[in-house]
Formats: sequence, structure tokens, C-alpha cells
Amino acid sequence: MSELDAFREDTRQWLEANCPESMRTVGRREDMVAPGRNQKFPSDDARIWFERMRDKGWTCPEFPSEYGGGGLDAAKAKVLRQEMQRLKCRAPLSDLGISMLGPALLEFGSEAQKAEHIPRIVRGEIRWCQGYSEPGAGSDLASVQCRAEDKGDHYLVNGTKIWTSFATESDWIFCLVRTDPDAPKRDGISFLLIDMETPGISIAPIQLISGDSEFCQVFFEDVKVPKKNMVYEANKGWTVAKGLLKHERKMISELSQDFIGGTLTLRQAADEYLGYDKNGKLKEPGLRAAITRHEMNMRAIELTAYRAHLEGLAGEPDSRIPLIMKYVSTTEFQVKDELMTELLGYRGLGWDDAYFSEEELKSSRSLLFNKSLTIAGGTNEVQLNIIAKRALDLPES
Amino acid sequence: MSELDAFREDTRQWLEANCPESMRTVGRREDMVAPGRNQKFPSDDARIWFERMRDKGWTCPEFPSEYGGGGLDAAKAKVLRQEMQRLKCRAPLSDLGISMLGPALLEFGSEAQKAEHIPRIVRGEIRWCQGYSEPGAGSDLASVQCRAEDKGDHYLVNGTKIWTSFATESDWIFCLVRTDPDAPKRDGISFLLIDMETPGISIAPIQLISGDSEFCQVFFEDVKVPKKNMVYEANKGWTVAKGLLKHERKMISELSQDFIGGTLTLRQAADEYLGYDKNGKLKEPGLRAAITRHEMNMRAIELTAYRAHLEGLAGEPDSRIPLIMKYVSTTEFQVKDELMTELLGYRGLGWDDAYFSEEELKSSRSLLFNKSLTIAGGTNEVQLNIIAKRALDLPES
Amino acid sequence: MALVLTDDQKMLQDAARDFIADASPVDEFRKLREAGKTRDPELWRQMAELGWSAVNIAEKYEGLQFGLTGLGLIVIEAGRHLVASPLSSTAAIGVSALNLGTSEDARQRLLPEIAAGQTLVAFAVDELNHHDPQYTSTRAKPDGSGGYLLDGRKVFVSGGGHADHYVVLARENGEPDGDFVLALVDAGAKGVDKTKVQLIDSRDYANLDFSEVAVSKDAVLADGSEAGAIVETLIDIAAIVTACELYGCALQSFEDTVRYLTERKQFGRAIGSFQALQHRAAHAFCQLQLLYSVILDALDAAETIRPGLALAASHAKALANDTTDLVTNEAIQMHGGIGVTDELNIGLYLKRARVLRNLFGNTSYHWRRFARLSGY
Amino acid sequence: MALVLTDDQKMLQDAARDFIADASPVDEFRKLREAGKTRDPELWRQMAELGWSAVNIAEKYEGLQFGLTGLGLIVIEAGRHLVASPLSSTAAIGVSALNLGTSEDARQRLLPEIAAGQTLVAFAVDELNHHDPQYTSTRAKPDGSGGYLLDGRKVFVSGGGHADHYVVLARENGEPDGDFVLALVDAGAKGVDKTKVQLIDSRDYANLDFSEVAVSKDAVLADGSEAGAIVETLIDIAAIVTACELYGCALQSFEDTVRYLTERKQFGRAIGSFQALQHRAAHAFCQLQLLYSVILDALDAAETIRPGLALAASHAKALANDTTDLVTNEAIQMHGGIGVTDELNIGLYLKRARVLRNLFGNTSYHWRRFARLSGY
Repeated sequence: MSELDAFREDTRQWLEANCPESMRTVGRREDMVAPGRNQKFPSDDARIWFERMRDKGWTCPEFPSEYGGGGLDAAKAKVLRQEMQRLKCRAPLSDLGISMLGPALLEFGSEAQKAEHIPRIVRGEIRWCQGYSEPGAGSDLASVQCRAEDKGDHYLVNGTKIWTSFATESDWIFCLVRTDPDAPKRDGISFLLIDMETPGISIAPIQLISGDSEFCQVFFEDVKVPKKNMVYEANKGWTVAKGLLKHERKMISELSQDFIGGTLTLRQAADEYLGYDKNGKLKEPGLRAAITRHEMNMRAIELTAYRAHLEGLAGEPDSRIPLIMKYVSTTEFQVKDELMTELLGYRGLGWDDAYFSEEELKSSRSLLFNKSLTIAGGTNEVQLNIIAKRALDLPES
Repeated sequence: MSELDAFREDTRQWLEANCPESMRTVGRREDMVAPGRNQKFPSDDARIWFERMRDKGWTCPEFPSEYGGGGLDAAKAKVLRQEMQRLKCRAPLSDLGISMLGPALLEFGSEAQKAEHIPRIVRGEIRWCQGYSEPGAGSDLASVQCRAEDKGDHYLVNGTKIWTSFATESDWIFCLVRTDPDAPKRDGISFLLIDMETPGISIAPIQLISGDSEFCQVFFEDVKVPKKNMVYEANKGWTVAKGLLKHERKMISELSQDFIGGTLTLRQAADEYLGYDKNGKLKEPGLRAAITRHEMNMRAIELTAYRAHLEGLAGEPDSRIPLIMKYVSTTEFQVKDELMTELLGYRGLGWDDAYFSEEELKSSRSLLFNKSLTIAGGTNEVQLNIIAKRALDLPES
Repeated sequence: MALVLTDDQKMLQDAARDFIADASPVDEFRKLREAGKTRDPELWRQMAELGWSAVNIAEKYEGLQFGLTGLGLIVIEAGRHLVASPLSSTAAIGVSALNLGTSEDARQRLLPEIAAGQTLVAFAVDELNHHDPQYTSTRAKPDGSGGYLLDGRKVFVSGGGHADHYVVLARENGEPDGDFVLALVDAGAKGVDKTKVQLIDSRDYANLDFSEVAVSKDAVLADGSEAGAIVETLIDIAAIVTACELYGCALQSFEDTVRYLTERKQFGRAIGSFQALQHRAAHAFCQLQLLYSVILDALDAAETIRPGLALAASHAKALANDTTDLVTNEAIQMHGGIGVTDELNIGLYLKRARVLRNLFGNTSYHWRRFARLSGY
Repeated sequence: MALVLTDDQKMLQDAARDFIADASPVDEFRKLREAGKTRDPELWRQMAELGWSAVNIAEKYEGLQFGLTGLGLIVIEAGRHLVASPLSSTAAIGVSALNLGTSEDARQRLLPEIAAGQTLVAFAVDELNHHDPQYTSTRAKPDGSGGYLLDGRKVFVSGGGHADHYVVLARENGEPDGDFVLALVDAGAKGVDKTKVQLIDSRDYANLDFSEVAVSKDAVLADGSEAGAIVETLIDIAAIVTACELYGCALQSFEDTVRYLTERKQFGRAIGSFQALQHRAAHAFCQLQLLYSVILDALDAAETIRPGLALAASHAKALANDTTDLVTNEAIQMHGGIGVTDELNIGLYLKRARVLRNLFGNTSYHWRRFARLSGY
């Protein structure tokens, strides 16, 4: 038996022995385990599962073991993922620290920064949020206005960040700030880590059309940030940011439908809210055709994601595929929401009322919330620009 | 009875007495009467109808009577159109001279030019063709390369024009030529009339994917054109051209479906080639929905054209409507062609074969030929640019 | 076809535009919503004073006898500002039910009150999650003296929470193929039970249960063999008025978006200078122009009850649904992040539009009906 | 699922790309068309020499036993260059009919000849203007000794003009619900009448009339209760191979267009720098990538005849139809005037694609089938 096979065998046994039964089902949005100073768990099983995985460093399997990570190489990490998928194990911990900041720090951070932050990410002690967009800089991320003045032993930060998820519940924020106002746009930007408890920071939640308010605007007023919290070099934050952006887009396109939408599938909704004619066909031929088109597109997207995965494993990744995934998947998720709303009729339009089932309310919230999918983390327009430029080599517009 | 009512009465009686029965049906492409030195008529009735209308100047009802035109004012011309529509009278004569050059000459031409050309247009003695596009200048009409050098008593023309309809059968051509190669693009262009029999002109028909070849490329090699044939002023041809372009777009969007396509309607094709289920619904629900969408769009386009017409009559024309008509109608004509092809199945894919009916062959040619509708006379892209700029006031891109 | 407005209609349109922009801009709707209310009685009093409650009522019932086209123009303006009022439910649909109905008594009793803005009416038609009058099963049992006893349930009745009277669609004896019965029911009548329902657009909806509710002969607006045609015409009018409001929503969110395109800068340019956005905006503009023609034609068909009304109605509602889907989605996308916040009006238009899409027939319902009416 | 090519498959793909670019670029198809021909026997001889006629044939019948995925890759390359050859009709579909069929005799007799490039086969399936095997009415009357007598008419048989043998789909006794009969018929057999038909893509089509054509027991590829499954699988394979050719057409016309976008200048810029065109091109690119995944999956399903083949086939054909419609229309529009001339290849791809769209099921046929297979 090869080493990898042995690892697979051990991992499988360990998971079967240690992953609680209730952690082996698809989780909903509210079942996610978030880290932080005031960490709470949705259930005892979630806590147990988190602690066991944390102790093996498997909250971050590929982070080096010297910082508390799992220390697995790519092949073993893949085996772990496969075995977790086999058992349908939930993620023990979800955070921007794990998926975005950690990898960036490992690539660009100083030794001291790694030693300070990575172990706390692995152990779930800190919840991270992201300070990228500003009211005047959405798609045009490089036009950052939030200032960080060099005051000798610290930076003085003034400005505002918007679209920061769960800012009120986070402990630290990673930010793009402008350190050189005279340099060309991308050249005067730095990447700064800021403790949310620093004086001068205030937070205003943003209410969305869906009624949710997980996004916030964060205001910085004379906030003093120690110089040691700058990642990489001054005025070179764009390099760090670019690496992170890729992770973010991947994350958004990979958000599973179960997570984003309600728990109803179109098929279940069709069964319950529309019904069939005597030949077993959905009652409304127009909706039947629209659902068919959507199902075909979803199947094509899934096959393409799987193809990209296999190409990667085979060592022949096609760099053009990741570029398209966010655009095609978020667009199709919105199609699903609209179809769901059509299927449910009035029952898909409920607001906040005992009259509607939890699933029905989720469906209408999802219709509204998911309008942001084609905007957040790179608008459709920006994605198409990127495809035109990088995949098709079309000239700059 | 008002003068206008009297005119209507007289006109109705005259048309009823003078328009041959066979000229009171919708004509096909090949039934059009074209003018020219070697004019031929598709039928005796067509000749009689032409001659009678010509003698009243009603081939060009609004042209001044001093040049042989009908001399009607706008109100009377409208009455004549209405009465002709009422009887379904065909146009007695069709030519670019009537619809495009004539109005431009009346606006911009010299007295001598009007006296020379307008009467011949009215009497159908000259067939005109158009020399606008060049191989390097399609959407970008102002980048004309075809040179006309001032040689004292004449211009020496060298270059080429493309997409000239029926150049081989035409007597004269009106052209955009570059008279000042140093001026900014639009400022060095002039508008020239050229007799096609002048030495140095040669013509190559362009074969289209539909098999048609009514378009030609015209080559000019040291062609001498008398100076009197320049319309308006040297280097101010763009002013004349702009006026003409509007006429051309209007013409293309007004081309009736009967003219462009075969003679089959979707409804007839559905009856004959697809059939109905026992509830009287078209057999293929997907096609039924697609046809419904198309029929709705066509009805909306027709109502909009009619609204624009009525708004004009009411003296309150909305200048934004004409901008949209070419885009929406040509796009929808192509939808119709594709639907027709789907309805006819294999029978809508015939090339040149006794096996297919004339209508079936027309349908497949129409599918192919009409792909040019969204390109000729202003591409969809150019039309959308114009709408964005003129109707929506969006900033220059 | 009256595709061009008369001078009188234009005056009414201008007056509506001015009054609503002044008295009830979108902020007023926000205030109502914040207060948890779905109605502003003072606003309706003012609208009634301007005669809008009476536009579609004949002079002999103290109305202005101005016709449905005029009323449709007001509904469009109201749609542009998200005005929450009984304009559609009472002044357009409720009045049409009485106008079309066979009860002169009901007309004499209610129309003057409606004209004065003192009485509200709601049309209770749907029983399932999708509009389709074919699936009406509310039972109207003949009481032997020309009246009926009503039993059944109506859902998502627009304006149902505040209405004084309901126009209820039922079937004789509740039989699937029975004749329709259109009955006028007092909201406070014995056996009527009302539950309010909250949809995403924060307007007034209610579910209604009817249990042996007595309907006297005078309150029967239609029954027997002529009821089918009356009910169809009434629903066609309701669909057209709903299309008007959709058009208003679409038009305003489009205009807001075009303004944003010229103001918002990214990459150092107004985003409206990006050609991809220009083309999409231009396309949306074309669709709105087409829709406007279809709506004017449908209003005229409704006003004159001319042959072809059904086709015109299905055309108007289907195209209004479709175009509003396109325009509201584009409005959010072109606004970017700010477009999904509650702070901007764009989201309010989207929510209203998605509910209106379902009222009196979704797109696929009207596609099928258009095809059937066209004979294929 | 084999969504990544094996090294062997990649070598075959490269070889096909090189050979076709060299031996049969689009110009060769133009020459054939000009000459009024629909076939190039010398080209097929060379392709057979390379083993392409034998890819899908087992070794024991002198084939390469390389599988349908490999063959599909060749068909894609052939589609890119509009190669007129019996690759689909004979090497893919004809061979599959023999492979799936129950007649070992037919296999032994024909497969080695096909592998050697000496025999051509065509599948005669359609009887109406649209593909739908349900409407098969050609009659196969049992002759009492295990064979049949065929009567009926097949239309638009692809490759039918040059085929030496036909695989004919019929029904036992011609009854609407009768079992399918799949029969091998010699092109020269008594009672067979052939008429060539010219479609817009200038390929080989024929209508076939069968009048009491004798089919011996050994020539029966399928009948009785197992015929249904065999025929369905065969048609699924045919649909997938057709999807491959559509994908090739779409891919090449897209690449030609992207090249044109970078070369053609208007208003002083490459037209590919205009954002509206960039976004449309990027969208088309996404659709092509999705289609490629679906096609690879379908080829694997066809090669392994795994459960879910029917769904994969309908998915591949529907998406290939749709995507090719989009891409060929965009190709013409983006080329502008020159795109509608016969001089450019773009028009040739469009014509070929419109015919392939109809072969083995149009989009709406496969949408309905996908929905039915999915159980809704």
C-alpha cells in the first residue's frame, strides 16, 4: 500500500470515528461555524467537531504545521477533501482568515506576522473581515481613497470601507489603504491589518432589499495602526490584493445552491406548487421549457467545474476556465431564483408572516439577496472584461 | 366639402378607374418596377400603371411640378398614400432616385442639377445606385478612401465602392468621395454623381451566402467626372450624406415582411408543416411559445410604427421612435426566419432542387439573405450607439 | 386605435404627474411601510377630490365619465412613484365590475360613494398560488329568490385588507364547469373572515373565507350564461390596469438608472460611457417604447370594449411582465452594490414588480392565452 | 466521467488536427461544392489509411477498438474544417448500428470492409420533416423465416446518396405501437429507389423508397422486444456525434471571429476593443466551454453505454444546437457586411449548422426529451 493509500485509510477511519452524525448532512447558512473572540456554536456537535479538527490542524489542512496547520501536501489535502465529501462532513470552521487572508499571509507576510496571526486563524480565535470596496470604488477597486498616513511609528487611518460582511461580529479587518496619494492608482496602495477594537472605528450595518443586513460600512477616524501590521511592502498592497481577489471569486462561484438559496429544489417546488398533467408533464409548458434550459445550464456548469478540477489534478489546468465560472454560475443562480418565484406564485412572494412556510420565506429572500451575486466580488461586467482580455486576447477597450 | 375632401374624392375615383386590378395585390420582390435606360416591365399591367402615374407626376407625388413631379403638399400626399393603401395599389416605380437621391438634390442640388436629374427620376428614365461603403469603411462611413482629385475642369476618381445594389443594371451612381485627404475625416468628403457609362468603371458582383448577388463592388480607375456633377460644395458631402442615411434606415425598417421573406406566414407554416394536438395547440410547446413571443413583438412593433405615424400627423413627432425602428424590426425579422426554418424542418433547408416548393426555397434563401438586415444601412451596433447617445443622452464612449 | 393622447388626456396626465410628485413621492411610501401601514386615507381623500376615484364612473352616478385610458395614465404615474392607493383595486377594477355588471341597484348604491372616495372595493378572484380563473371553485348556491349563498376561500386579494366591499368570483353550485357568479359582498357581512397577508411589496393583501354568506339578488353582478363574458372582460381590464402600473415601475427605474449611468464614475469615466452598458440601456429603451404602444392600444380596447380586447390584454400583461423583469434586473445590475440596498428605490420597484407580475396572470399564462386566442 | 483526455486520445486529436488542416481545409470543401460533388473518395481512402474508419470497430473485426470518444474528437476537427466525409454516417453511426445489433453475421461481413474504407453505410431514420423516431411508419412485414419485407419511405438520409448499405428503421407490420425493426439493406437491392436531395450545406442527402424489399434474417440488426433499447442507444450515439460536428463548426467560426475582431479596424480602433463586442464574445466563449464539457461527458456515456446516456445525449444535442445558433449568428453580425458573402467561411458554417440542428433532433425535441427523462 502506497503512503497515500495508507493516509486515505487512516483518514477515513479517523473521520468515521470522530465526525458526529449530525455533522454529516448538508448545512444551512445558519449552521456555519464562525471563529472569533466571542465564538458561539450552533450545536454541541458542531463544537466537538470543530475542536477535534482543530486539534489535528485540519481546520486549515494545507497550512504549515509549524503554525498549527495540518501540514498536508496537495495530494494528501485532496485525499482529506475527498474523504470528507464521501462522508458529507461539514466544514468545521468557516472564515475569511482560512480561505483568503491566511494563504496571502503565508505568501506575502513577514515571519512575525505569520507567527502572530496564522495559529489564531487555525484555532478559530479570530474572525476576519475584509475592507476592500469604498463608496466611490466598487468595480474600480484601485481607486482606493481610505488614507493611511505614515506617522513614524504608526499609520493614521481615515476613511471608510463598504460591503464588509459581518463587520460587527469580526475581530480584525484586512484593508486596502492609500499610502501614497500622488502615485498612479495601483502604485500607492498598501495592505493593512487592523484590530477592530482600535479606537476610532465605527460600524453601520447596511440594510439590503432582502431585509438582511450582514454587510456593513466601516468608518475610520484617526485610527492608529502599528507599522508592524502592514503586509508586504508599503505601496505594494495591490500585489497582495490581486492574489486575494482570485480566492474571493472562486469562493463566490463555488457557493453551493443549497447554501445560497432556500432548501427547496425547483423539482420539489414543481411537485408541490404546480403539479403535472395526465401525461406526467409539468402543467405549464412555458415553465417546463424554462426549467429544462436552467437544468441543462446547471448540469453544464457542474460538468465544467468538474472538468477543471480533473484537468488540475492531471497537471494541465486550463487557466481560462476559472475566469468564466463566477459569471456563468452566479447568472444561473439568479435564473433559478426567478424560476422558483414563478413556480411558487404568491407563496414565493411572502415577506415576514406566519402564513408562509420557512422555505417559502427563504425563497423570496433568496430572490432578493441573490441579486447581489452578479455584483459582489467582481461584477458580471468586470468578469466579462477579464474574459475578453485574458481568455480571448482582445485589445484593451 | 373642403378642398382636401374634394381632392380625396377625385383621387379615389381616378385610382379606381386607372389602377389595373392586378396591381391591387401585395407585390413580391420580382414584381417591383425599376426604372432605367433599358427599363423592362414584369407585366403589361405594370407598364400601364406606371405610365398613368408618371403622366400625373405621381411616381414622385411631392416633387415640385416644375420638374415633372406631382407637386402635392404634405396633406395631399398623405391623402394619396391613404387612398393607394385603401385599394392596395402597388408602387408604380421603385428607385433610389425617388426615395433617396431626389429629396437630397431638391435640398442640396444646384438649379442645373435639379433640372437635369429630377425630371428623369420622375419619368423613370434613369436607375440610380449608391456608392457609400468601401471595403475598409463599413460602419465607419466617414473613413472614405475613394479619391476624387480636382483636375481643373473635372475630377479624377480612383478607388472602389462596395455593397452597391444592382450596380450592373444602374445608369448612374451617387458617391461619397474624398476630395481632401488632409482634412479631418468628415471634412474632406464630397458628394458626386457619376454616369456608369464613363470609361474606367468596372463592376464585380458579390455572391452572398444565400446565393443572391444583387450587391456589387464597383471599381473606379481614372474615371473623369465633370465638375458640374458635384452636389452642394466641395468637402461638404457629409452634410448631404447624413440626410440620405436617414432615408435609407427608414427604408430598410419599413421593408414589409412579405417583401423580405417568402410569402409563407408562420401561421400557415405551422398549419402545414407542424400540425396541432387534439386541444388545437401547436404540437411543439417550445415552438408555440417562441412563435407567441415573436408574434407579440411584431404586433408591438407595428403598433409602435403606427403610433409614430399618428404622432407625426398630430404634429408631435417623438424623434426617438425612428431611431429604434430599424433595430427592433430587423432583429425580429431574423427571429421570424429562424422560427420558419424550425417549423419547416428539412423542407426549410432546401437549396436548389425541384424537390422543394418555391415557397420552401424562398424560406431558406430568406433565412440566409436576411442575416444582412441587421448589418446593412447601419449595423445593430451603430443603431444602439445612436440610441444611447441621442435618445438617452449617455456620454460618448 | 387611440395611440395618441387627446388634449384632455394629456392635461390629466400632467396633473397626475405634478400632484403625485408633490404629494406622494416614493418617500411617502417608505413612511407608510416604516409605520407598518398599507394605506394613506388622507392621500386618497385628496385623490378623490381631484376626481381620480370618479374617472371611470358615468356622469349619472356622479362620476367624470372620462374613460379607462385616462385612468390608466394616472395608474402609470402612480406606478412611477409607488403610490399605495386604491386606484387600481377600487377606481379601476371595482368600478369596472359595477359598470359591467347587471345590477343597476348596485351601481346606484355604490358608484356615487366610490366617486366621492368614501367606499373601497377589492376584487377577490384567485384561489390558488397562480392566477387562473378556470380554477374557481368557490360555491354560489342559489337561494331560490335570485340570490346565492357563498362558500369558499379567496387568497391574496389585492386591497382586501381595507375594502368595504368585495367583488367575489364564484361558480354556480361550485361545479367545475358551472356558470360563473360574480357577487358583491359587504366586508362586514356574516360569514366573512379576513386574514391579512404580507408580501414583499408591503401592500395590502388579504385572504378571505366565505361561509354561507348571503348574497341578495341585487348584489349579483353577473350570473347565468352571460356571466362568462362579463367576467372575462373584467379580468382583462384588471390585467391591463396592472400592466399600466408595471410600466410605471419599469419606466421610473429605467430613468433612475440612466441618470445614475451619467453620474456614477468608475475608472475615471461616467459608467454610462461604457459601450456594453450603453447597448443594454438602449435595448431596454426600445422595449419600453414597444410596451408603451401596446399599453395605449390595450387601454383603448378596454375603454371601448372592442373585439380583440382579450388579445390586447394578454399582450399588454405578458409584455409588461417581461419588460419589467428585464428593466428591474438591469437597474439593479447597473447600479452595482448600492442597487441591492434598501436605501435606494430600485429595490422597491423590483419587489413591487415581482408581485404585479403574478397578479392577473404571469407571463406564461398570458403567452398560452395569446396563442389560444390566435388559434394556434 | 472522462472529462479529461487520455494521452492516446490527445495524440489522435493532434494527428486529426494536423492531417485535416493539411489535407482537407475548408478550401477542399469549396472545390467539391463548385464541382457539384458531395464526396471525395481519395480523402476517405487517406482517412481510412490513418485508421479513422476503424476507430470504433473491435479488433476482432480488424478495427482499432479505440472507442467513440476518440472518434468524436476527430469529428470535432472535421467539423472545424467542414470536411465532407462518411466519418459520421459510416464510421460512427453505421458502425454503432452493427456493434449494437444482434446480427453477428452482419458484423463479420461488413465491419472489416468498413474498417478498410471500402464500404459506406447510411442510417435511414426520418420520415417527416422533423426528427422523431416515434413517427416511424415504414412497414417491416415478417417473411416467416426470421426476415422481413420492407415498405415505406425515408427522407433526408444523411450520406444516403453514396452509401452501399442502409440501416433502416421500421416497425413490425407498420403498426404505430409495433416493435421497432432495424434492418440492413443493400443499396442495390430490388425495390430500393433513391432520389438525391440538395440542402443548403451542399452535402450528400437522399430520399429512399422501399417497395417490398427483402431483408434476410442475417440482415436484421434488431427486432422484437429488445429492439427499442438498441434503437434508442443508436440514435443517442448519432445525436452525440452530430453535436460534436456542431461544436467543431461553432468553435472554428468563433475563433475566426475573434481573429477578425483583433484585425478589423473601424473608427480608428480594432473593433475587438469595443466593449459591447467584447462582452458578447466573452459570453459566447463561456457557452462554448460549457458545451465542450457536456460533449466530453456525452461521448464517454456513448462509449461506455452507461445509464444516463439518453439524458447526456439530449443535453449535448440541445446545447450544441443552441450554442451554435448563438455563435454562428454572432459570427456573421461581428463580421459585418463581409460576413454575408459567400467568399467568407462564416456563411458555410452557418449553413452546415442549420442542417445539423435538424438532424437527430432539434432543440425543442431534445428539451422535451430531457424534461421527460428527468421526470417532469
